[in-house]
Amino acid sequence: MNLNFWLPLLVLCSSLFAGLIIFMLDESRSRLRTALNLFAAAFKVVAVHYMAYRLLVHGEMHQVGFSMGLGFEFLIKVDFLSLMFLALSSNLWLVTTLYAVGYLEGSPNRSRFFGFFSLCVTASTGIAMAGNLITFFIFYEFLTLTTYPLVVHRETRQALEAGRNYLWYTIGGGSVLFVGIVWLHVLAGPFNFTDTGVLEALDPAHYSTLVIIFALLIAGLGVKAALVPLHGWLPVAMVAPAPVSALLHAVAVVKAGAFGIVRVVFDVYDREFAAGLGLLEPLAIVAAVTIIFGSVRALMQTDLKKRLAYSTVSQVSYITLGAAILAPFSTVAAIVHLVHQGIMKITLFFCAGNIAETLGLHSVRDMGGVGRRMPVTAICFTVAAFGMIGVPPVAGFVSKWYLGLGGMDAGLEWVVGIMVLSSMLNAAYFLPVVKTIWFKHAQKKWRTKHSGRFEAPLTLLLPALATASMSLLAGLWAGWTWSPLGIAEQIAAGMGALP
Amino acid sequence: MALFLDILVAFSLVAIAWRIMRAPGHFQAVVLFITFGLLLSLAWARLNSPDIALAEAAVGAGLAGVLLLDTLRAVAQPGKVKTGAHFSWLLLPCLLLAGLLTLSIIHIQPDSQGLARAVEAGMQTTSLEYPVTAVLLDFRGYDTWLELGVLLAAVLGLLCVRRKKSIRAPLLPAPAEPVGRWLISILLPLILLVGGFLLWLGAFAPGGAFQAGVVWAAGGVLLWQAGHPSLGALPVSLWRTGAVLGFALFWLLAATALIRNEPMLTHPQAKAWILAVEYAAALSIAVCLTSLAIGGQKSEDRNQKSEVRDQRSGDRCQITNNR
Amino acid sequence: MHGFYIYAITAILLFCLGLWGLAFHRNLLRKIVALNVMAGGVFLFFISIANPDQSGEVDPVPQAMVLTGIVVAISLTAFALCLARRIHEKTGQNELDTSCSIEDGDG
Amino acid sequence: MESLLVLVPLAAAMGSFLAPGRGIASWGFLTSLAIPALAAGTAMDVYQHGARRISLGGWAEPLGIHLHMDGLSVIFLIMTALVGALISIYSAFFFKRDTARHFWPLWLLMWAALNSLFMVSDIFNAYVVLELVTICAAALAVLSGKTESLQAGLRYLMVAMAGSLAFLLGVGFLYAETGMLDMFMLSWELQGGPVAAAAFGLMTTGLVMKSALLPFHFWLPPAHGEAPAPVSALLSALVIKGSFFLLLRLWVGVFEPAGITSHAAYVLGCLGVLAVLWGSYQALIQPRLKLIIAYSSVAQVGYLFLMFPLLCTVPEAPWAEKAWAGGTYQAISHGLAKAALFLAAGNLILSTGTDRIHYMKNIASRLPMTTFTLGLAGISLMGLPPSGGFVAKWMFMQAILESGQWWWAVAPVLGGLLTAGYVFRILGYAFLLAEKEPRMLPVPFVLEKIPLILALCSILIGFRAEEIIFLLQEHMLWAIEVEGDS
Repeated sequence: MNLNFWLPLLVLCSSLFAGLIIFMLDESRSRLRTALNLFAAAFKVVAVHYMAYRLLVHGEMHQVGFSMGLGFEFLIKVDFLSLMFLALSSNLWLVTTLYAVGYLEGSPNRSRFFGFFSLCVTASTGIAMAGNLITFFIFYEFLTLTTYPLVVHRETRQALEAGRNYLWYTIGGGSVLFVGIVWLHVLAGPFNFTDTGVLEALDPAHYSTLVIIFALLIAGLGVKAALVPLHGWLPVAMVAPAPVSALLHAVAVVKAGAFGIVRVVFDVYDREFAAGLGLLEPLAIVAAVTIIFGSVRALMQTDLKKRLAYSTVSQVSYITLGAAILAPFSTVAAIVHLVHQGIMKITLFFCAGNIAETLGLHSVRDMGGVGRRMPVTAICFTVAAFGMIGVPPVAGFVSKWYLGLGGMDAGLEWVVGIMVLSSMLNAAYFLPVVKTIWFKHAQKKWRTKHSGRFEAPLTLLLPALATASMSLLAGLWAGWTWSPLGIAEQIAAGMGALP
Repeated sequence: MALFLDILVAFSLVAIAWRIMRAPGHFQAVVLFITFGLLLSLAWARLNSPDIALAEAAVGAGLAGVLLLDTLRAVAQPGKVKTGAHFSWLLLPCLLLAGLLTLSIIHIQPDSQGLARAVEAGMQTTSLEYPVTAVLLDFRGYDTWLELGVLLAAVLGLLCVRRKKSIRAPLLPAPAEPVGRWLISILLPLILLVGGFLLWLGAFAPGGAFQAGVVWAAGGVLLWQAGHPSLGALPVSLWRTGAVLGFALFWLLAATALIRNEPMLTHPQAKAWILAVEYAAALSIAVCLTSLAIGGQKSEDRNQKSEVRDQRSGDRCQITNNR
Repeated sequence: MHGFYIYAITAILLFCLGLWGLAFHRNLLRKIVALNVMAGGVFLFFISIANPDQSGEVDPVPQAMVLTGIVVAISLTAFALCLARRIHEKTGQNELDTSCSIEDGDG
Repeated sequence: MESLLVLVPLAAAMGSFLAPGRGIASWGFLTSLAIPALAAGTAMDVYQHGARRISLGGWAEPLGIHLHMDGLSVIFLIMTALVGALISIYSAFFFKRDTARHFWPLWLLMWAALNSLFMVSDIFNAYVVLELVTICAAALAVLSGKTESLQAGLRYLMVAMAGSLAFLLGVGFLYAETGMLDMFMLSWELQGGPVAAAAFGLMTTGLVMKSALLPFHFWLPPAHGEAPAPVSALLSALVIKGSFFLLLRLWVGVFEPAGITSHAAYVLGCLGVLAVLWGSYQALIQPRLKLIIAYSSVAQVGYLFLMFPLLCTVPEAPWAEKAWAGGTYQAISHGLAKAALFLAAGNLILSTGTDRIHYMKNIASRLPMTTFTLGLAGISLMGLPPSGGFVAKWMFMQAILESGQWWWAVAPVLGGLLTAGYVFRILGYAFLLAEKEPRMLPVPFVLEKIPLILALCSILIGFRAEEIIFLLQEHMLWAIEVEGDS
């Protein structure tokens, strides 16, 4: 058995088959479903880590592919960048599944929910491992389709409205992306992702076309990455259940868009070539605008989940910004923030979901006294919020630090200004929440549903705790070789960005 | 003189066609159409195509006329004649089209021999002596086979619309005057004879399965019009077999070739084979055309009750089993 | 020689008149008659090319095709007339109801 | 082998006509078992040995009629076999006995005619076969006996008859010009010129009428929308493809070598784009599921016509392969997906008694399998990956951009968006909670699974394009030497 061939397939199929089997399960068999789900998720984590071990330590290349004729090739290939995203999505899938099991207990249509949930993870796994743009696009659209039933899961008019909104944005973006990808293939022929880009060899007469194609690609990916002005679907989609929001924001949808931008800039165009075409600066500006805009809008929200949503708009654009600055440190920042943003944001959503589920609180103003009633949740929330603001030693600090360094390196001082401004805004909308939670008293009686030994069901509590500690550890042990930062540095070095 | 005659026929054809389109009354239009059919067969006689002239006279003028008149009687709306025409301006584009097509007709070189040479060469091999019949039954037998299929499909469609199991013609009451019966007793044997003669003729001269079938079908229609009980007494299975016989023999011809590992429809050039197929085809054509002519009737016998039931259930196709 | 052009052009005129009649009439019976006039035109065209110089020699292939065509035409005509009658029985009309919104029926 | 593709359904048609007893559906079952095997055998044969012809009756060109099998015909044959067999099984459980008696002979006759049409080589034979398909299709369309369906059926019949007559007149013109009827011979013989152009115009118009391209699309939605579900599926998935196939054959095989296609190709392309936009827009505003699906057929047929400007304007175009692949994939995946959609709609009607989408609330929980089918087939229609529709769209888009005729890109891009609009309009209702629980009957097992299988097929063909593309590449039209074969 050739593991280099089978391992990526196993990683992909673990969640795919889990999803398909779950669809066929009867609604009432919740134990079996949970067991299956957790088993698949755990299996995936193990497989991904084993694959990471083989790749990082032994340098084995994992690759599966078949040609469909006429330059249409399906290719799954694991490189360092894939590995980052894979590790993120597999780990977070495990915790989110656990969380969702607790969150949705007793609600209807769970087979459907978990089925699509697994498919959704399959899609993001596929995005991570895609070896060329075609494969990437296949999984990218697959992701769109599998998240729709999750967004409309509650089956209310509002949810359907959000679902429709989501679809128009993403399918529209998908079409633009599609045109861009096909056009690129017409110009350059079939190609795979490589660390050095593939387009430099083209006839310079095509360069102006390449600029247009770049715009199309970024516009298509920017919808999912919620770049302003394409972010409109994200806050609306907050009607979905909390685990879905967590998934959307941290692992799957938004991250897929950002990951795609990173892929396009690094592995298709190559940063230096793109800079030569004058493409990076506009991208950086769009990202910067998004960062500030998202933060300002977050400041104006009173609903906690909405505030988190706008915060995502802002935070994900750090990745884009990092990719758009031609400096080694910002490259590292872009890659490492893929992971850091994921674990911090998912913690925040877990906590928000916990509070909403246990105490029925949604608005920021009502959160007084939560710290005393639910101390663990509140601590997790605080850690993640500090991370978002960029307080050391939480993970978020590392990303921001590198981003700022990169800006300085590239001679773009305004980037540092943006960092500072954004951090201040982050503080302005996160600190009041933290303050309310810890230092205000409850204003009205809580509608508690839960009465157990702990402040909330363990299935809701443990995931939050796990991700919060991850974000802390990722910051504390940033210097370790196999920490997210360490791997990001290796990737950057592989691209020739770092010595 | 010949040219003059041609021009006269051509002009009358166009004039009648124009009148058919413009006639205010439907009956008038149908009668004009029958005239049109007769004139067309005249044109074909002029063009040395007696087979076609015969067929057109029998079908285009005869059978189609009967069908149209019959339908007209059934759908007549007493007291109101509504022409209900619209889009008269479309005449202009249609004439434009005619002009364009005429322009290209000018460019046709009328000395092309078509496939006449190839047919002549083929006549050496085939066992039939008359070229048209040879083309129909041998060289292009596949077309004729599928044409029988079209005929069968039309009958099937008719049954489907009428929701009948078979054509059990609603027998009209016998004509009051004895003249009708007398006519039948004279005409019917004659019709049978003429049809048989045409069929026999087809092997070496103008005539053949189709013409014979049409003549027999005319006999069938006559029987029905006269209210003769014989058609109603025909067993359903016999009727079905008759309708499908020609088609089935062709199938057999095609299939046996496969057994001999030859291309479909290849057959030993024995006259008996071909004649058997031709006679069966004539019978099937007669049965199918008779069915088409009389099967469109609204059922008035005991089938009607079942038809009503069929309609009610037919509106929603439902499942009978596997619940 | 001239006979060929006379009949071929006549055939075209019949075809186009029939086409016009098909669009022009609302009455189903008249539409079906128009279709038959069209068919007559087409068949006339075939026969005129079978016999371009009106000598004795006739190409048998177009003749055979026309015979086949006549059977096909009468089959379709009979079926169409049957449908028209059925529609008349159901609606009392001899026209296709264009205003009848296809949206109303269920199923 | 290929002769059996015609002989078997014809035998079954006669059998079901002569013995319309209780076991009438077994004729259909037997045929559905035999035909896919035969089609696969023929496909293997062509795949290994290249295109081939057989002379019916042993009469060689130019006198006899031939059956011609190449990559294109084999692909359509397989599609017909697959879709036809699955719909047959569905129908066996769907129709009551007194309807089945009328359904089976007509459908089996039509199946034989379709198979024959996909192997056609003689233009007059093509006319006869087309008429056989037409009359069977019209008769099947009125199977329910409702007034609307009768009217729709008659309208279809008349349009199709007019189209056939135009086609037949075109045959006459070709015969007058060349004295040939065999397409294979014509492709060598035919030169340009006014007569050929007249034939070209007449035949194209006639076939376009039958394929329901935009200005002639008016007959399609009522005819397909009012027929019983399996019949709608057959009409939409297979019957339109028949005349389209013939059109493609004639254009690429006969008229393109004669050099008279280039301007008309742009016209057909424009009509195709308009059909995509108009059909999709109409589908967006229809209140009934079956009408949505029927208008979607109008739109999807439009995509097929993009093949013509891509294939028939520049001789030996380097992007021709991709246009071929795009068009064929579109035809196949549309056939599969549309059949799945109509059958799923039929299940909905069985269950709820209506197909008005306002009454379709909450079917996602009540009929999850049917909803899933609608979704899967919708994905293929939208051209989203991974599906056959996606491969089609991809190939089309590549051919479009490579050819520099970028304006055609409107159709796949905008059309895809509009398709997403109506597909998710259906699914949106499916997910909506009903105020009061609607009364729903359970749908039998087989009826629920068949559309699902069809929808899955339309997705799965997206994963394996190589063989199909190989069939098209290596054995494109007329890719055999002249030989006195048989």
